[in-house]
Amino acid sequence: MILSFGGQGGVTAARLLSIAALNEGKYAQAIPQFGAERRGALVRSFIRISDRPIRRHSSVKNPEVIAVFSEKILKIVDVKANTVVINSKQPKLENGRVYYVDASSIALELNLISAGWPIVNTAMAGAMAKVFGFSFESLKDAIEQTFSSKLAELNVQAAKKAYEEVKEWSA
Amino acid sequence: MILSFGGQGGVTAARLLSIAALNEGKYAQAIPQFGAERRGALVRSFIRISDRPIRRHSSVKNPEVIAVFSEKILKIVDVKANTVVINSKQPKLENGRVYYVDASSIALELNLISAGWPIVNTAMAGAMAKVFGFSFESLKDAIEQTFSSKLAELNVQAAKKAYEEVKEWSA
Amino acid sequence: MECMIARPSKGSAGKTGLWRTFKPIYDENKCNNCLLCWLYCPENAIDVVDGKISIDYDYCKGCGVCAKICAKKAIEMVREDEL
Amino acid sequence: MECMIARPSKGSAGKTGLWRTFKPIYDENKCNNCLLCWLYCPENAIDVVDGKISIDYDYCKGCGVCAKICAKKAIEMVREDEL
Amino acid sequence: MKKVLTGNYAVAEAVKMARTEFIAAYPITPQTTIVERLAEMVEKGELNADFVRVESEHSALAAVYGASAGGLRAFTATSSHGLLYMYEMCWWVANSRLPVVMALVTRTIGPPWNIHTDHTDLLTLRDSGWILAMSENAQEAFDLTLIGFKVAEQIDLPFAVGLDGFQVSHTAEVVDVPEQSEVDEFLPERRRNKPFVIEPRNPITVGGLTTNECTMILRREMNRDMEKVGDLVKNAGYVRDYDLVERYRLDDAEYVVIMMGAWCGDAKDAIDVLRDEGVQIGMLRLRFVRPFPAEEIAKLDCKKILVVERDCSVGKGGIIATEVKSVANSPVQSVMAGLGGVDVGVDDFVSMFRRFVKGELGEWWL
Amino acid sequence: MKKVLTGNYAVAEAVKMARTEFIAAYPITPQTTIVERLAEMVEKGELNADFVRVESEHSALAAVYGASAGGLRAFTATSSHGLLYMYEMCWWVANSRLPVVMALVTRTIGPPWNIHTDHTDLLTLRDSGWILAMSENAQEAFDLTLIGFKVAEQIDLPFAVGLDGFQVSHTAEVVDVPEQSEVDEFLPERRRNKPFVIEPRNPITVGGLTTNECTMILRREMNRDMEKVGDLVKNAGYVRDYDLVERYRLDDAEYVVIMMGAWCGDAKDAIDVLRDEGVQIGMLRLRFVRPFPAEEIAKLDCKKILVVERDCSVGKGGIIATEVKSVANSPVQSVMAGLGGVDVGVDDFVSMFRRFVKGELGEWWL
Amino acid sequence: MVVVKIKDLPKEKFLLPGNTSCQGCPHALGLKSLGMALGDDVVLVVPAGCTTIIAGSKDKSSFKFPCLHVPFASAPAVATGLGSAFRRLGKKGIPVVWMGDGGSDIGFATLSGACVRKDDMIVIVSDNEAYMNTGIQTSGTTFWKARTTTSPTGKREEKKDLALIMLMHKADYVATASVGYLQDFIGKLRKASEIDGFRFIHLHSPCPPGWGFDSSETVEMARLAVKCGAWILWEFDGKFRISPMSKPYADKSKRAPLTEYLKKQRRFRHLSDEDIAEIERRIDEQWRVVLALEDVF
Amino acid sequence: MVVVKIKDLPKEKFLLPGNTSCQGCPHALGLKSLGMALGDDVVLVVPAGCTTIIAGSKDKSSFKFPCLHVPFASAPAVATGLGSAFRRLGKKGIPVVWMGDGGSDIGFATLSGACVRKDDMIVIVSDNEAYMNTGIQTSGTTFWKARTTTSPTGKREEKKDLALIMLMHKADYVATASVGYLQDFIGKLRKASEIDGFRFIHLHSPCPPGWGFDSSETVEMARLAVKCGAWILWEFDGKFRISPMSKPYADKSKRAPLTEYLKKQRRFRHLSDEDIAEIERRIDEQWRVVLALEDVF
Ligand SMILES: Cc1ncc(C[n+]2csc(CCOP(=O)(O)OP(=O)(O)O)c2C)c(N)n1
Ligand SMILES: Cc1ncc(C[n+]2csc(CCOP(=O)(O)OP(=O)(O)O)c2C)c(N)n1
Ligand code: SF4
Ligand code: SF4
Ligand code: SF4
Ligand code: SF4
Ligand code: SF4
Ligand code: SF4
Ligand SMILES: [Mg+2]
Ligand SMILES: [Mg+2]
Repeated sequence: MILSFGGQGGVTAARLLSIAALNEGKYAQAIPQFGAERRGALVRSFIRISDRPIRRHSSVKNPEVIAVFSEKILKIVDVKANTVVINSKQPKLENGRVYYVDASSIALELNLISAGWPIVNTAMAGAMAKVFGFSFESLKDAIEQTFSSKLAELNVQAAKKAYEEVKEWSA
Repeated sequence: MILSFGGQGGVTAARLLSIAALNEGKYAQAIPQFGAERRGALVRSFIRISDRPIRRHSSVKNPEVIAVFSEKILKIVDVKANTVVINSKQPKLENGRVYYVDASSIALELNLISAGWPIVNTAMAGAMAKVFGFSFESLKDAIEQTFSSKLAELNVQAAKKAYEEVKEWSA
Repeated sequence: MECMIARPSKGSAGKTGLWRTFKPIYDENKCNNCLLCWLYCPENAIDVVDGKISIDYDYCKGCGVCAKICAKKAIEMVREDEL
Repeated sequence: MECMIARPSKGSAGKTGLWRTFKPIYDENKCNNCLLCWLYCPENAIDVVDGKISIDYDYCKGCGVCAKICAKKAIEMVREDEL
Repeated sequence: MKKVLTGNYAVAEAVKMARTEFIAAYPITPQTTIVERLAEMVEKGELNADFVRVESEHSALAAVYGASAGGLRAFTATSSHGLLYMYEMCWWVANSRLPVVMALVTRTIGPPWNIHTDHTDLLTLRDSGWILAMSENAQEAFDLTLIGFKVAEQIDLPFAVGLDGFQVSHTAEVVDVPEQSEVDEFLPERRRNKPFVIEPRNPITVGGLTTNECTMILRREMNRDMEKVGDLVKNAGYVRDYDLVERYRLDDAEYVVIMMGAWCGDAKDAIDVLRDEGVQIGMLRLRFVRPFPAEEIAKLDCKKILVVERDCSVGKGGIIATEVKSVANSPVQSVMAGLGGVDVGVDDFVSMFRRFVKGELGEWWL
Repeated sequence: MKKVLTGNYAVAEAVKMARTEFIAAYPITPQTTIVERLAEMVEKGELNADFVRVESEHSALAAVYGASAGGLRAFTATSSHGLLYMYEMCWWVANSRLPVVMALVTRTIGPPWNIHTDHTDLLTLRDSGWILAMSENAQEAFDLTLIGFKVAEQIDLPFAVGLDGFQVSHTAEVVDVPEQSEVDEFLPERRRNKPFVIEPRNPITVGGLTTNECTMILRREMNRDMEKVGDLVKNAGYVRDYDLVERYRLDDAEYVVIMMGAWCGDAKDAIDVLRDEGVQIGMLRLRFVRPFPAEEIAKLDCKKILVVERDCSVGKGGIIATEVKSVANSPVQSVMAGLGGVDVGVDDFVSMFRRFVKGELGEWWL
Repeated sequence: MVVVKIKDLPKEKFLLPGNTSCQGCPHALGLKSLGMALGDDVVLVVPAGCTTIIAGSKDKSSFKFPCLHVPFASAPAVATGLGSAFRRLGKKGIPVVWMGDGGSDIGFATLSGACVRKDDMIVIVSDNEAYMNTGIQTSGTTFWKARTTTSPTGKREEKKDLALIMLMHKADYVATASVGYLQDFIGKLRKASEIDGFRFIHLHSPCPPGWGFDSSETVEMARLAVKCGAWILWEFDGKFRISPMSKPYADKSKRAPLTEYLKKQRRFRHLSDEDIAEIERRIDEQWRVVLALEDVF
Repeated sequence: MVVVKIKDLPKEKFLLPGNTSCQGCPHALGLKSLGMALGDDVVLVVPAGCTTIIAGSKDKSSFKFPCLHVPFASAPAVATGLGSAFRRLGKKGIPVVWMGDGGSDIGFATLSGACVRKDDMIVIVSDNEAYMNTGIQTSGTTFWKARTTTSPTGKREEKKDLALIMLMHKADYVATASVGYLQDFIGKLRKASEIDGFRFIHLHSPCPPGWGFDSSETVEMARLAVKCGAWILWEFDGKFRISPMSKPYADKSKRAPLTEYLKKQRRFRHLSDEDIAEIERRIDEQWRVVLALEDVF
């Protein structure tokens, strides 16, 4: 599950990871939150990954991995899962495994900004791909399929950076 | 069955006779030709009269009585029934029983004209009421229910005249 | 499907000449061949034959438009049953 | 039927203050009480209290309209995470 | 008092006697004379109602929806393409639980253009939450319109009164019309406050987004309430008793015919003919399609059932037959007949029923 | 080639690969992304078609009707209220026997406004003469769109491809997309001359008044032709084989579940769970509602059948259950679930099926 | 302005005699003119209305053009699709929507949509000022105070001015016409056919049974409407112009007496003198507007 | 013209904070102004659109007026019914239809019908120049050349001029307004509420996500549209007048540069210089027409 604010690109991240999963020879599903999105409101997106074709289409109830695109989300959602990947310099979070990466800074550095928001989706996708054990190439290809060539390059950089920088947190 | 040209008032005649039948303590149905009428085109209207409530709603297939509102109709329709009532001075028609009345002249005399056509419906209704064995009062009441008071009077006169003048034809 | 498809036919409503109460009678002598009656006959029941008009009584409904429009009074409406 | 009927409630979308990236900070001293910010706040999140304005941060979405419209620059937008 | 009225005029008369307050309708053959008659009544002051000459059926039912939401007793009428054009509004009204009454003069859906009766149009409403009645004659069209207002307002579901185009709508028949005082007693002035009233200074919002569960609960409630309609009709307290079905010579019937609408009269005459020949045949006439009289059908204990209907669900067959089969405990045969207004009279029924009894009847009667 | 596509994008891709010539559609959630994607394809020159930004769904299907009558391969897409708004045109197109294809992204009918899936909208077409398919996932949405054009043009009936709103329409999944050359071979360029083409200087008039008998014959022909659709689907010659139904672990099944749409995947997972427990349960999935796979259902020889459906005919109950009961030779239980988009997942199905087997299941699952 | 001479008009008939139109039917006049003007380039799209009936029945069509019957509200959208087919398949022809004023009520969104898109078609609203086919009910264009079966004491709202509304839609061509002046109408049709895009003609069509006058007077009634100034003929083809047949009546003193027009019609028989004065006032106002528009567009 | 002073405006809120509107939402500005102008006389009728979402969900309404949600194409007709109920039951209140430009596409026949009948209501079309709720698709009022998801290379048709079209419908009151000038809008609402019959306001509503500009610039964008002359504020209450806020821009030299307005919006980023010149030409033409209409009406 990806938790993001509208405008941060959670849905796109889920799609990128599904394509990456396909590139890894797996089956995948990317499920956006069903309903009307508003810029700024909390959005949940889901990814299912499996070695076999995925048949079910119901919502994901107990996600194994939760990606948190903004620390502010922790104020409104009680995040609990096997694994959490968070956009943070220093996650303040009690959970089994926690991976973190400063996706906002990566995005800002590369000037990936829209309406004041750093667009952290590709950076976070990079971090998640790493956590999922995907090769970076799989994700890179997904980004290149999805974005126009100019944008793709920047986003590949962001993903790459996050892929490399993401770390497990140990308090 | 009433055969008339659109504008001659066949449908109204059928309704008048149904009300008259009700006044006679009978049950009745007046069925207009189902479909689009055009002024000038041939129109078929039906009346069913019975001592018991009438249940059926299908079209009338073998009418016992046919009323012919204009002699010109004989050119296009092959009129055959137990009894025929025709608007004519001198009917040229082979049939079992034929009654005739000069309804056009009655209407013209009373100035019952619309768009060049003599409106023969009440006169013909008068003739038919007589043939059906209705009292004139039953028909008079029906006319008075149906038309505004001014028109009613003229139409009662027309009906009355026809009621009195209708005769069986013997060639 | 065929029964939902119709093709051009005169008299789709039958011989509409039977609808007439009045009949237009044409007087060639009064006519100046202006063709207004031809242009304005709603039924398209007037033909132009050698510059003269000709009424198709099979279909003419007797509306009287032609008689009204004729400045030359070359068409007269006469009651059918008086013919 | 009841569940198809809604009644007036602040925060029908929750505490929309959380949507903010930038926060409007009001400087009473610069303000001339023109109330334009109050009139133009799309969220209706500005109240007038004793002629002064007061921003309801529970709901202010940080759109920045108030800051833009204030001729006195009495409202400044500041990044939330820099607060 | 006995009057000679067409089915359409009978409906208009009933709408007037119900002291309907709001009417919006759009002309379409063969419904038009209802609207014309009502317009005349309103303009002559015989009926104190607002009559709106809308520009389409969608707007007709939208206006009626607004009026009903605002608390008025409201009516519309249509046919065929008109119904299809207001179809979205039909669902909206039902799901809003507003007690609107509509006369539906049945007519075939085109192309080809065809103004004659057939019941497919009425049946497009069968899922939507409308109570669906189908009258056999002008008398029933009158009675069911009045009962419609009563029941709709009791249970908060809209009510459609079907009547066969031309065969009932335009056929003048003898109708027994009650006194206004009787109607007033049966149908008191409507000052609704349920399920809701939209009015100034009462700040409720109706129909907006909700949870998925809420939607589902609402549908379940509609379905549950629909099941109560049978009893409401039975106990309506109208001058004549009514029921979801009519039983004709059914007591000892080995063969049961299920039908609805105007041609049932012809079929009854045909049943009399067969009875005279010693065939134990009878009819269960559906006066309502919704709620579906499942119990009455399940109770039938006979050799076989014949469903004769004026509709076809393309790719499945007779619509009523499908529903009857889903609940009947006797074998069911389906016949589609009279589509597009094809005339089916007493003689047809006599031979149809004979063949049915002999087991020689096909699925299409043409 | 395998791609990750949402159901909606899969449909758009299929429409493109079918070399569709005319598209008119109106936005409505959750169908909108189909239209957007097609607009993009046309403007980018990936698809050589006319794309018309109509002002309503009624006009969308009207324009598609005109284009198809003029001889073009034409497509539209809609959902819920959009479908209801074009409802009149739906009947018109079917009765005109034009091979139009439409994607129907299922969505609940309001009020309350609700954008989530439920199959009531699709089922409003079940009488009208449309071939009605319902896909389980993006792959089927893709495949059935292509098969739709083929079959529709063979039999001259319009074809609607259903896909569950959001669950299929917006879920990105792996879809195996054939080569354009394969599609071209499967679906040759359409230059129709049947049932008719409207073109200048060919003075035919179509759809006008006829006899009642003509109307009835046309309906009978539609019904007859609809019965041929099963074979056409089976023999379509598409890269994958298709059938009106899917049989899942059915061979030895004592308990059979009948369902359609996206949630069948969850239900299959649940069936696997029960199978592991030793329960002999399987699924007959309806891939088509029209024609109704009556034979396949009649052939089921099992202890009991469970119909789980996302719809309700108010006053009658489950729509599919009614139809199944009308043809089944085993006892049928009906459950209405997931209306208004209420989520029903594997766990729900596991417990639902267990209760069904034990005979402890009610009619509503909520 | 295209000048049309009677003698030059083609003799081929596209509306065939012996159809179901009533005696003196204005639609029939319009349809025959359409054939004379555009001949077999025409593909008719006909929504429900009297013309549905006039078109024929069973296997017999009254038209020598192709004709597609369509649902009441759908005609311009259907024409959009047809036009696309003709263009893509390289067939020369014009989709011509022939609809009644009723069709322009229920189908006004459709009409407006096609116009805003500038879709390729000619739309003719043959305006007999009521729903005639269903038996004379009030429409948006029914004349103020006219009696119909749904307005038995006279309509209370003003006649909807379709042509000016379409002008404000920025249609590529807009004109008013009258069955009283068929040469003018034919000329406008020909002009319209030379322009690309969305073309609209509002045709005034007095209907004998619907308005209550003798079938012989259709043309006269149509002309009276123009002569008394109640119906103004104009044309916009990039430039707005009052048509020659109407031009004289800009001068009020040249107009025929209004009562002559009104009193001949049963639907107006109940009008009071004040009603007539009010109608006159409105006609004057309409002239003021139309004359001013000549300067604006 | 009713003059509205900020200080005199009521403090009661009819649009409640914490609703689902996006940051900088123009509908939100319009709706709060509606509350200030007419308060609890308002009964809202809302067809599908962004406002459906803004209105709230479950048991929570964002409005302090009553609000009835209705199908997309139906709103004015529903208001007709409601108005009848208020009148018959003696309840003081005004049915106010609040709809998007999309609602005026699909519902144009409904709108036109209610107007022609002069039914008692105020209709406000809050025009953000696209179908926003479904994700920015082209509508009839989308600006020429603007990019939307269904016109990814820019719309090819001209913006539909709703207000002038309603003027030609002879509505009882017609005005244009803008969320950039709320006092003007509030004044127009109050004026409209004093007139009987059918009243129509076309409100210009720049939408940050839909047009692609920062949420802080909604008001500025709306004002720029007026200042560059692309949106003209006017009012017809029996007499046609250009509103004071627009008056100066009749003089072209006083107008803000058009590029300032266009270049700030993502939907226009692809415009060529010729495109901009063409837009300017059209704006000049529109001014010519509107100024001329001031003399006509
Ligand atoms: C959706 C729908 N509603 C109503 C009708 C019924 N109807 C058929 S023709 C007609 C009136 C036509 O009036 P108009 O367009 O003015 O044409 P006219 O008959 O006057 O030539 C109506 C209401 C219909 N066919 N479809
Ligand atoms: C009959 C029908 N078609 C389509 C829709 C889907 N729909 C809902 S809102 C909307 C667009 C609304 O656009 P607009 O009216 O401009 O309002 P906005 O969202 O821009 O405020 C559409 C197409 C619907 N609800 N009903
Ligand atoms: S209108 Fe008269 S003068 Fe002219 S051609 Fe006809 S008959 Fe001759
Ligand atoms: S009377 Fe009428 S139909 Fe006959 S020729 Fe003259 S104009 Fe034509
Ligand atoms: S930032 Fe926006 S929401 Fe917040 S107070 Fe200012 S105008 Fe209102
Ligand atoms: S706009 Fe600025 S000056 Fe005016 S009240 Fe607001 S903060 Fe004060
Ligand atoms: S009613 Fe009028 S318009 Fe219709 S066919 Fe008859 S004359 Fe023509
Ligand atoms: S999309 Fe635009 S109009 Fe819609 S809620 Fe957001 S800001 Fe408001
Ligand atoms: Mg008309
Ligand atoms: Mg909009």
